[in-house]
Amino acid sequence: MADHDTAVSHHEEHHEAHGTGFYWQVGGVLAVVTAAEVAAFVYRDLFGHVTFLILLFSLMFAKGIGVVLYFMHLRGDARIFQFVFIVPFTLAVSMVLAFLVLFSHHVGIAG
Amino acid sequence: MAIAEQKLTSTAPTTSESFQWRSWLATVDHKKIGIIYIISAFVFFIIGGIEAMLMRVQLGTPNNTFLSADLYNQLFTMHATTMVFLVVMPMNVGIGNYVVPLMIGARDMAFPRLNAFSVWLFLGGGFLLYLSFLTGGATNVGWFAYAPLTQTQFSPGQGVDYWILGLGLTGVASIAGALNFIVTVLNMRAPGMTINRMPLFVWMNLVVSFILIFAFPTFTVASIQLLFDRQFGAAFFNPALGGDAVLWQHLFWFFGHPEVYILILPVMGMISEVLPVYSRKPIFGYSFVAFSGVGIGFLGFIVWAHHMFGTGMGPLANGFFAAASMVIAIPTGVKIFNWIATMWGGDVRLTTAMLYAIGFISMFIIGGISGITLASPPIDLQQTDSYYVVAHFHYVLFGGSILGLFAGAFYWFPKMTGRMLNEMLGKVQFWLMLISMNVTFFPMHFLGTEGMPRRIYTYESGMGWEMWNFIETIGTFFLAFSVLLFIYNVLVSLRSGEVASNDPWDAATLEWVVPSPPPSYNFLHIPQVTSRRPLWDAKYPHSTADDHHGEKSAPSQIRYEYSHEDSPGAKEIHMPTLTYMPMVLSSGLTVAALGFIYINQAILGLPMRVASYVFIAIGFVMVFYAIRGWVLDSRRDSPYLGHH
Amino acid sequence: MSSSAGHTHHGEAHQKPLVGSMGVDSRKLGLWAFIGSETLFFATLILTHLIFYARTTNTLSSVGALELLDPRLGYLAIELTTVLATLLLASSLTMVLALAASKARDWKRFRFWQLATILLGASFVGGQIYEFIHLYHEGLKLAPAYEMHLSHEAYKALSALNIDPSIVRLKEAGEHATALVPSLFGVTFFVMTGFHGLHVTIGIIWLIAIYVKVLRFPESPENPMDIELGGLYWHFVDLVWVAIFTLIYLI
Amino acid sequence: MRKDARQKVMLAMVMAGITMVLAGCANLPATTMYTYGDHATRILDLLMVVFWMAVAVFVVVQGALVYTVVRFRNKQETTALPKQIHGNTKIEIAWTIAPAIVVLIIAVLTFRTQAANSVMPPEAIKIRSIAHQWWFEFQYFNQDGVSLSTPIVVDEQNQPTITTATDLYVPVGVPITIQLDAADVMHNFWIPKIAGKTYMIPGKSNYLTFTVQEPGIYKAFCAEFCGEAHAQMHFRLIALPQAEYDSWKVNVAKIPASAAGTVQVLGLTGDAARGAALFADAKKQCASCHVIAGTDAKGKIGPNLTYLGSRTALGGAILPYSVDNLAKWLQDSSAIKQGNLMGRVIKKGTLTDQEVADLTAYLDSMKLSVALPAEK
Repeated sequence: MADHDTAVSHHEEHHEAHGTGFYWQVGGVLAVVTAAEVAAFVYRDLFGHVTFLILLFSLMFAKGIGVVLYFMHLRGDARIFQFVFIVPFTLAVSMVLAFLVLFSHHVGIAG
Repeated sequence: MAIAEQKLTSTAPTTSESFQWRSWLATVDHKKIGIIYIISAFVFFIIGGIEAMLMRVQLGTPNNTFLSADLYNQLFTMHATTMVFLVVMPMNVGIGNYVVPLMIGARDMAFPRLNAFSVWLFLGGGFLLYLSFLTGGATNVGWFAYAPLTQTQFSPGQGVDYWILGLGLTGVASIAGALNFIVTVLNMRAPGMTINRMPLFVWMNLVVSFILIFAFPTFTVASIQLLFDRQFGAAFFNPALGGDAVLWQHLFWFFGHPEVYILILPVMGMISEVLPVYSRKPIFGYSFVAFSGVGIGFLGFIVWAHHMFGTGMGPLANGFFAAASMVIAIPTGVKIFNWIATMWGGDVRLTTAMLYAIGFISMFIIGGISGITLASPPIDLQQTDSYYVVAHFHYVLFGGSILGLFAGAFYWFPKMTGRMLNEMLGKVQFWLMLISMNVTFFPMHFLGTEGMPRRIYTYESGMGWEMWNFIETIGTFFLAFSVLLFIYNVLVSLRSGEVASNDPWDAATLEWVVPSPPPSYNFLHIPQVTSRRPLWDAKYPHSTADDHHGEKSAPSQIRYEYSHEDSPGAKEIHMPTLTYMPMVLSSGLTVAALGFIYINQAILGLPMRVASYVFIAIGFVMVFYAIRGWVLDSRRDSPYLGHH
Repeated sequence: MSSSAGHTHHGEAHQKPLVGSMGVDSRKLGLWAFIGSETLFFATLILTHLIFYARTTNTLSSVGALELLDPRLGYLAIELTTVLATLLLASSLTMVLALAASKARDWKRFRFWQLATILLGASFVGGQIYEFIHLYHEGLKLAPAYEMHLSHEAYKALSALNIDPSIVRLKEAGEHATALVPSLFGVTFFVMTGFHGLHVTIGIIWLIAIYVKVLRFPESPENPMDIELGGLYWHFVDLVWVAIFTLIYLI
Repeated sequence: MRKDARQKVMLAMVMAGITMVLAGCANLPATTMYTYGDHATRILDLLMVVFWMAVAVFVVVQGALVYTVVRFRNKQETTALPKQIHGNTKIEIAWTIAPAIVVLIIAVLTFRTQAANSVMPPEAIKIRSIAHQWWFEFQYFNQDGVSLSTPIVVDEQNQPTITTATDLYVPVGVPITIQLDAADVMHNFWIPKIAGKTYMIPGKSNYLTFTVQEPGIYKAFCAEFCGEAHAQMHFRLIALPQAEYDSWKVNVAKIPASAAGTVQVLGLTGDAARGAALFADAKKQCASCHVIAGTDAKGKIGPNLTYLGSRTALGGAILPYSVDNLAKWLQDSSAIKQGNLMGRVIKKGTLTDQEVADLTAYLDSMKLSVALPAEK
């Protein structure tokens, strides 16, 4: 936490002012990724299940990262915002994984 | 002269001549809001205590018929719900509300209206929870409400729905409050009050606020899903229809375990403030104490299933959660050792607050040790759901949280009211409470190892449980008496207690710079902080030798402020105006929630449902009216538009 | 939403209003923290859905009926969803353009993009309501079982498997054959997407409020921050849909 | 005053420590400190190690606390400031490592006990227990031997050979695996002297394996709150020598001899034959909830009443078995056990005293000759 003090010097509206053209580019990329996702879904028989999952997950994360970094301007914004978002996000992902493991199979012994 | 002014500006409801309802119902002052939290939490403490005594009377003798089974089940469920959600949490929030902005040199919380909204919504939730006693029985399924007992076919009636929506409201209130604390602590600190100079109480409030906003959503979702099960025929937690009973346990405890740290960490923060002051030394190992708090907060999220060793997760999963749980012993131990080391070599003054702080450590050691045995799955399989676990959490929650809160009460009462509590009475109360709590709770360890299951409303004679149960019941009466002593002490001291100066304890932190009680704007001049103990260093410029990290700092520029509402310059300080909107908003939500409880109760027939729709409609009208007014108010106060 | 006493904080010293000891805007910090909390809210909803969906598919594949009765392939129209996802994504773009316009104090352009965002959001909600009604008539309800209409071949194939009726109950009424499958798919799907839709709706109301306010007080210096806050929340709602779209509709 | 009060507290705590040990030494009906099953014994062994480590930690830390307070408390109001020490990293690291070592030891011991307690030998005798609100049902099968991959499934092919309630009969000295199921809500299976708890979860099967080391009758409870009468949901574990268990298993599977004989109860003479007729009478509703082997009573809601005469306890093991208690139960069961299902149908006065006496005679007439061991 202490290192966030370095953010004290930070000031608002300091993330590099993107031109509207840049946002259009990001939007275009996100649209392409979405198209790719749908395409992957339509032709999912072409690849093995695992490949399909890996592909879709990476595409999903690419999209999410695009939105968070450039539309929500987390990139280059105050470090405290990154902390306040990334920590719960990591927690949420770990929680989902932990639950999926715990519920994948009921062992049946209290041990 | 200062004293005369303090009388004028006293905000204590019972002493202030200039008491008007509006100044409380429409307040956005963090100090008044804190006092509302504290008083209502204390009232709930009395109620929860009465519930506990009724239960103890029932268990005092075998085959007792003082209470019916169903009433007993309602009582133990509401006792736990009350003590967790309506006593310890709001008491922490209340004291934090009052003290944190003062400690960091701020004039209010970051969002004063949101703060008022939280307190009124918390009261709305408490109101719903207790309304259920009058509307056909409170919830009787235990405070962790294991599925599928909560399904309508096993729990007909609305008790569980009241519980869900009541806790839903308090949950929203807590999250709003936590967001407020996070922003306040991070963004409202006085110049020079860097993160690693914050008082440890502030630190712990920050940690707890993060735990809270990360842990509560899981419970919110689970209880919404349960509401859908009961009201709209979903089956999330109903195995008969393909749901999963264990899923509820995982979701509940993923919230429920961090919740216990929400209950204890702020109190640990209070202890870390009280011990140094009465030892006249700085806290030992500031950063270790702070970061062990962070560590406990983090670990709290990966140990939830140690409440569920018996559900058949298998030795591997149990082993993981056991190991993670045991690791918590390390940061906890570090805290305890540092507290002892803080007193070591100090000038220890055994005031009542100090006695309570020491009592906290002593009792918490016992609760922590019994926690270790419970963290070991095999041992847990014998001890869980027995009175042993009841003993354990009463040692951490009563011996821990409650004793710590009394330490905080005796420590900050002068600041809040301008009067000192009676020390003599306080000490008598301390020893009475310490001894009677041990008489009440320690035998529960024996009962647990002797096989007495928890949550039983009666037991047959000849099990060998009679003696201890009887002793415990006696103990509760002494416990209750010690609480009565405290009430008497408060009432007397408010009238005729010794008048408190700004800094009656020779303390170190900023809340003791301002008058007792402080004016609405707290600080006439925002202090410039240069060290961890701004006030102390100002008082003892030469005692700052061996400062942390060897950083030799010039003493903070602190002036005692004998200021009050009409001090010169006070008029220039722009504070947000009174508004009823937060209260209207909370009431609206409460009314709507009351409507939702009956929204789909086919058994109750059409009239009830129509009534529920009407309630929901009224509620939402109030909500929208309040939001509109709120927005307009905040515009009126908007800093951008300059002062008016 | 709520006002801030932050400005009183640095009292005499005239500093940038609302910028506190973290060097950031208090409301923005609060909103980010709230978004962090919401992340766990939706994670829990999604996780519940995944657990129960996996359970359904396990049962179905154990009786060899997965291809015929997989609720996702049986109900969710990927075309519609793709359109919805695109709408929300586009609304994110228009939102950020509106913000850029407001920072450039070009209120005409701002009004255009803000309006576009609101309309796109509204059409998303409309599409979702259409989807819900459609699914409901198809036989997917807020109930622990779904009823799937079967083609004649599918019905023959299923009855050939002679599955235990406690797992899948087959019905044939004249032309129409249906399979009743006990499953929480409908329950988890409606609750999860419903709560997302609720968030979108709140977002729309918020954006409208901002639009009106900016219309009335174009010169108010706090407009950019108000817009940025509404935008942050809006992007987060879009972010949730990015996850739901992939995890629930595609995988 | 402070000083001796503090000594009192210290004394009280030492006393408490001692009494805890003493309390452990008393062999009470349900204590976990006197064990007769391998599962519970392993747990007790582990607990004892942890307990003494805990006592050591308690004495050290509590002692350090009290010593510090006593030694450094301000005697006369001195104003001299104590040395302002802010910390010492070496010490901090030391007392971070110390508790780490302690918990490491406990963790290793824990894992060993877990491993031992999770073994399910394939040759174990397999019994199924189903928890109901608020009583325990037990089913025995021909197929013994169990592995996690083969849970008992009751269907046309596989019907239990024996179905009983409240009394769980097992042989001594051989491993037994109980398959734990629940019919309605969540329950928890606990025989304190034999084994730790395991949840009984509707929709999921759990397994508990233990070996009883001594013949005896052991008290057991439902440990998870399960509704109104949770407090009165008990059962008895009856551990017999192998030979007696085998003969019990053979005899209890037989159909009871046709009802005959009388008993004196409520000052009346109950006649078993009349009772049998009453039990079969549809208007009396007994048969709609209960099973009695060899009769048309096929209700599955309540416990199986075959050979009720040789049960050791009634009503979820809250009344010791006797014709008087049986009559009391039939007269007004909800007075004895609030909320129990039968009480909602057979209320006070539903049956005349004569009918109660006859039914008592009938149910009591179904007896087996079992040499019951002593209560442990």
